[in-house]
Amino acid sequence: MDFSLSEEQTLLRNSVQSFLAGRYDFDTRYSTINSETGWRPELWREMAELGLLAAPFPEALGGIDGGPVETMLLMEEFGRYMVVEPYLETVVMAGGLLRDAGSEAQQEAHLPGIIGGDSVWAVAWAEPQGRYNPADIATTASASDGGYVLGGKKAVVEAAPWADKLIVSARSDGRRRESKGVSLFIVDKAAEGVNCRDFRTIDGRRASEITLKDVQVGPEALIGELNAGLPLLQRMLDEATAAICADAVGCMKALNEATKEYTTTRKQFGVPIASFQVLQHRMVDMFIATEQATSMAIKAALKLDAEDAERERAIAGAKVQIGQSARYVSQEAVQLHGGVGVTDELNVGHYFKRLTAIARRFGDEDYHLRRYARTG
Amino acid sequence: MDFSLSEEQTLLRNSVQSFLAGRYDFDTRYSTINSETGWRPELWREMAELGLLAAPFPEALGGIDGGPVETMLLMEEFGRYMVVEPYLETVVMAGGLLRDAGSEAQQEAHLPGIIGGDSVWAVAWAEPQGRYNPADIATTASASDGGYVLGGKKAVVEAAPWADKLIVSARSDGRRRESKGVSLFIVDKAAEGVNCRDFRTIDGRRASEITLKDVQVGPEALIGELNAGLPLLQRMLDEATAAICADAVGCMKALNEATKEYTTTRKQFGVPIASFQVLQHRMVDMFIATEQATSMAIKAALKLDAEDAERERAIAGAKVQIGQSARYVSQEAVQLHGGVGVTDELNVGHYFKRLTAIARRFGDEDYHLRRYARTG
Amino acid sequence: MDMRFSDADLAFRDEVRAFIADNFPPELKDRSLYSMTRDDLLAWQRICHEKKGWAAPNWPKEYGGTGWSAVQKYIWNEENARAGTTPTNAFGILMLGPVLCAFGNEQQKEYFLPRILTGEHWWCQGYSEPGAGSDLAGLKTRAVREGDHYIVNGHKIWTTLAQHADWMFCLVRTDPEAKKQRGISFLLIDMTTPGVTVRPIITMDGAHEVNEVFLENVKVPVENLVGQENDGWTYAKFLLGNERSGIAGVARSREAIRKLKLMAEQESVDGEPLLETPGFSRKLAELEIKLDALEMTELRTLAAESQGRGPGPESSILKIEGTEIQQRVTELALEAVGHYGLVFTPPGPEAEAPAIGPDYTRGVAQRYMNMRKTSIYGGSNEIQRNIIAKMVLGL
Amino acid sequence: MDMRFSDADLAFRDEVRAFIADNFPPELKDRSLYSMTRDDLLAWQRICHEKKGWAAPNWPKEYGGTGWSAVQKYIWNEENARAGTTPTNAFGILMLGPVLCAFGNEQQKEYFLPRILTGEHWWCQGYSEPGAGSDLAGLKTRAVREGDHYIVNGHKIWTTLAQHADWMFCLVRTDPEAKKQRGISFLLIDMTTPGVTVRPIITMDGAHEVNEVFLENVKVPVENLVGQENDGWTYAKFLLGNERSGIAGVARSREAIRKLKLMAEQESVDGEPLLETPGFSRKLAELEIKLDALEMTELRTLAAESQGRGPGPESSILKIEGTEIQQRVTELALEAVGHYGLVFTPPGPEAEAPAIGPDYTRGVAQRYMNMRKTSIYGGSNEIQRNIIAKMVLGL
Repeated sequence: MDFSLSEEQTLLRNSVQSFLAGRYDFDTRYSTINSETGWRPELWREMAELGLLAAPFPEALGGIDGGPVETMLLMEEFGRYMVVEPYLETVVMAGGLLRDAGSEAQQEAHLPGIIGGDSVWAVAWAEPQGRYNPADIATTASASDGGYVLGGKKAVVEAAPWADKLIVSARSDGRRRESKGVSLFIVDKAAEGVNCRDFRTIDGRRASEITLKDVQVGPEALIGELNAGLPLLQRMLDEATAAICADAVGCMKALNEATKEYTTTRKQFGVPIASFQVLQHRMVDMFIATEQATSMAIKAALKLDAEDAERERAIAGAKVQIGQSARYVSQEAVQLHGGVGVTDELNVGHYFKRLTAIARRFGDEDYHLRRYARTG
Repeated sequence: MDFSLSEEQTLLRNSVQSFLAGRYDFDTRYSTINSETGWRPELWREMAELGLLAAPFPEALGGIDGGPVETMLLMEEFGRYMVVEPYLETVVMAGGLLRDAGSEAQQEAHLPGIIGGDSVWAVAWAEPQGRYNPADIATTASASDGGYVLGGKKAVVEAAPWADKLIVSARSDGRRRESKGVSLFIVDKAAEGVNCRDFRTIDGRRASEITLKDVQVGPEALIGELNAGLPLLQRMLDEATAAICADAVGCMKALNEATKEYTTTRKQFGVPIASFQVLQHRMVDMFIATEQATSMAIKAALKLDAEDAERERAIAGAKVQIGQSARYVSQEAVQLHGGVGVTDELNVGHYFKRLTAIARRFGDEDYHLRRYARTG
Repeated sequence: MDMRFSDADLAFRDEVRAFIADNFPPELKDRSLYSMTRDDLLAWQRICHEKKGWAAPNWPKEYGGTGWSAVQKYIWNEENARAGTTPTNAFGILMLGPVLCAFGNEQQKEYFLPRILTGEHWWCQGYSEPGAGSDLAGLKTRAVREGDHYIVNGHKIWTTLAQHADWMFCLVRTDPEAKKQRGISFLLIDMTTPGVTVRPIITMDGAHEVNEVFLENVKVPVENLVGQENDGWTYAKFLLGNERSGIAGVARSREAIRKLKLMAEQESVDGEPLLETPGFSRKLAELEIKLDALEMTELRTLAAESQGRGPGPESSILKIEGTEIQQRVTELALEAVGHYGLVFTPPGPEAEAPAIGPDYTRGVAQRYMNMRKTSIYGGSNEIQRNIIAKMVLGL
Repeated sequence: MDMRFSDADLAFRDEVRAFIADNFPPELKDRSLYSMTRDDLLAWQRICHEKKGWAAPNWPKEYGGTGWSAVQKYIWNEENARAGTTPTNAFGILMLGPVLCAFGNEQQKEYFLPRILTGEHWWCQGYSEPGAGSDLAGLKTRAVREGDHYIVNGHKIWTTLAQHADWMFCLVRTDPEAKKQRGISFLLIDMTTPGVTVRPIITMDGAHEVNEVFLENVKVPVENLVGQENDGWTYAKFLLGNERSGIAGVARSREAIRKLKLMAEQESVDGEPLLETPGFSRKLAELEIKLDALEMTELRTLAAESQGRGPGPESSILKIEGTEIQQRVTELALEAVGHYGLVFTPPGPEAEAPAIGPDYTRGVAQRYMNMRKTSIYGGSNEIQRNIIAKMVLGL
């Protein structure tokens, strides 16, 4: 039993820390998220050069052989700086699917682009009627011309406005919400019939509502076996969930530091407000909530390779804990900051929004509570 | 709109207050609940003489024409002093059923005994398998000899050890949990086949597990119509619920006073512990919880005569609020008292137990939350 | 004890309800305050004023108010909330008006009160300062008497809708030597006076609702002093008392819950309406019970007030519970809309485009963010707890 | 990063598990501590001592302890909790033993340590006083040196199981002039000394678990002073540090939840097992997740400790969260048993009679009451928050 980092992991963390410290101050981020594009492609390329986009891939595929712990380390730092670039979508989600289930041909065709920072991906798994259930899919895939034709609607596809490639889940067989019959396809965003309505998300990122109308893909677009995509999707969503749990931990730690800094500086009634015992105890509860979230985020990462039920339970438990901690810490941080806490001019409100977004990505508290109870 | 008391109501409250102030100090109560019998029949007789046992009955039946507000006033004071005598069971529950649904003959036969303090009643409505659902009845009543034969098991019948009469709910028709087919019977506790196992309750009172084996009752034992007892029972349980809500309010107010008294007297680190802001805010939250409980207890009393759905919703909402407030106030009062709060030698622990008991009588939070949601 | 309204009050309620139904412009219903123009915001007040003389529910009749009883004011608020009308302009009508009625001189009353009623003057409130949040008495804005004028220098913050304002009522320090709460005066400042600068503060929901107001050598005629110099704290406290009434917002929360239920009926979880899932329905029931309790507590306060016992510091309960409920409703709405809670709709042209998800998802995330302010403003909920601890519990 | 135990630790776990299975007397399983006799309470310790030399998991080997690593101690605690064995006698083994090992003189070690191991001596703790709850340093019990003795006068309270005790380790004030935490000494008092009186305190669950101890001109030989006169505070802090480890009680809570689930499977709500009702299963899941998080936090602390970083003030988290979970389990159990939560089973003969309701309902209400103490003792949870605020957050 050992929760310390290896030398390589420490190096990785240090390098991403110093990378972000120099490039991701509040003002730079602020102007980025308010710009036309909303992200920094040039920074993405620098991240590729630094090897960050290669982290979770085996050396044989051009990666650096990192695992869930490496992803956790990176995501925590991304959380701390509220990085908007699509690491989660491109590297963890799409990259993870290709790594785990892609054919050799698919890996050869696509991983170099991801690792090299040349290609941005987004995963279109959710649908308007389906809430958080990845099996609740109305998008269809029918065999056609040796390939498939896709049709349907995908909801809130994060990072899609920046992407050139999509992975789309569709029902090739079975009824809505049935486990079998889900398949995953690689779709060129520029393909005919792909229609995106782009919008901003509350945490300063971009997403799209995507309509697919008679989108033709070739047989090489299918990831894994036909009709057997749901377990792949679920496994990948769990990995993504573990990753944003670490992201949330980074946000919460930063918020706690900001709150301490503010309350020890800000004076009212002639003394720093941190001297009020009520605020002290509330900051202690914020600290405890963050520690418990940290524990569960670590557990989630370390259980990603366990068998299905154990993995699901660890992920569900972590997401519930992170949801509760994020809610408490973000609301209290704003409250303890008072008026300035609700402005757009201070990082506190931005962390608040980021944590609010994370709390509902890949399923909210209720969704994961039910999942946890089911595996109990 | 007016929440002030009438002159008569004020008089009633004053009289019960001075009655209890002189007779119900902590030590007297303590030795009573630890005595063999566990209550004070002589005090009961004094309560009768004072007219308290006549409160909720019409003048025509020998009462003083009080309504839910009078019951609320009395119960709040009983709560404040943690009165163990069976006012709720005898007067509110059994008396209320006889008043609302008893035949003239039943009223003439039994109400004078109740009002005069000569007869103590208990209502056996709950069953081991039925939890809080009064329709979940396995006890049976079959026609026999012009009357009925009862058989079954009744759970935690409060005040039964002190009672000479019981009102028993039984299924005369229909399936378990069906609304129709429940009937109510007056049963002499001394009747053959009635077997009581007596025990103490956590709040210093007494109750019995009652087994009924071939208990024969006459036709005059039936209250109301055959098979139509459930609405009567439910209405009565709502009235009883409103009454213990007021009881709980009395307990909470007393606990808040005790906590204030203790924290302003007790010194630590050289100052009264009430000067610590954390404890102040927690006492404020105890105060708010008590005020909200008070509001809902009043609403419950005032809605008892509304039509069924409105009444049920008000009662269910009140019971949920009282349950939450009682839990918070009782736990915090003990915590703020520290070690002495958990001893049997101080009233705080006794209020804690009383509130704990009230929180689950006539249905706990979950039961009433479901009921509230159903009527929404 | 009786929780029903009197027949006269019920008749009044019917009159109010009918008046609203007949006169409130439907296109203004439930519009977000900060996406409305100044004229939009004033439209309903003007209709009330012109048709009924009902613009100022809390002013005495002699000054053009309604002279309503506490119960009538309550009913008015309830019915407006239920119907989703534009809220009464708080600063002119609810706050300054009563102060002028009580403490203003004749010229001030004559000049300002009618202009508040017609909406000719839009008022904003210059209380908070960057250095003094809940500690209002620590304010630093200085007013120095020079002849017929005060010269005002200072910096106000959180000034709601100051971008629309013609006038600002303002707390300034006139005696820097006096102890904290003494030496403060209550000044009326024309926003067009040279030296007054308004800077928008954008809040995290993207709204321009509050501002900073910089005052640089602003010349304010002495006749714009309300009451006595250095006695401003008295008027400020009087005003804060008024601000707190109605803060429970019971009817608005009730209405918000009704809409929340409509949303939750349309959202589904694995084919079952969200509204009927045990987790959500439980949270909803808990919230409604909290609101039921608050409503009864407010009615008890109101009944006491009707009998001449003014709303005491217990009204801090209404602030605390009321704002917690308002926040909770928006939080459950955010939960209800699922993925679409991530959609950010900035104010401006995009706000008019079709919603990204179902119509009811529009602006849900923004409302959640916006409501965070409620436990901070008007005396933070921490300050309210301090008040109860001291004034009610005597700790 | 790796949350798995090493192979050696896993082998140790198997050994412990087998030893417990083979040797723990089944009739003592899960018995309530305060319905057990002194011999019952010591039985398991004696078995461990005689068969394995495992009576003192936290003593160095040279004094008859096990010399186990932090992970081994953790495993030992876990396995015992899982099996429901009688908890280790806290006062002799866990508290005093390490103090004597570290600060006692040779005679004290030689005389007392073996008698603690065999259970010949039962120890109790004389720390708390009526005037000083969480403010331990305010203690008033006086010890005045007269020749070869101290004469001790004072009043101790909350003395757990003093009714069984042969000896008490006790904090006394030896220098009344010194500042609070100086001038305190650590004395060992024979409970049979004239002037020692034990008065039971009955707690609200009806149990006789704690006592008051009155000390009236008690003559204590100077050789019963531990360490240096006036340095007792050092030893007391050392001891409190030991007391806190293991306070998370994860394995015991896990076991309690397992039993709670069995109850909730048997209880039914309108025909459905309570365990499967959405309300209850939700609360249970929330509790289990809280426990999962605490377990991980404890493992992180443990891993840090194994690498030589001692458990810092962060261990206050374990106290706070651990006790809240322990309390919550008993609260849910009380909810689970429905009406039978009203049954009070006083200690004594009645406790041996058949349960009033189903067997699993026995004592459920008492456990709920009894657990209230956990957030009060061992430094109240408020004090723990103060510690974190000061020592960890630096506020």
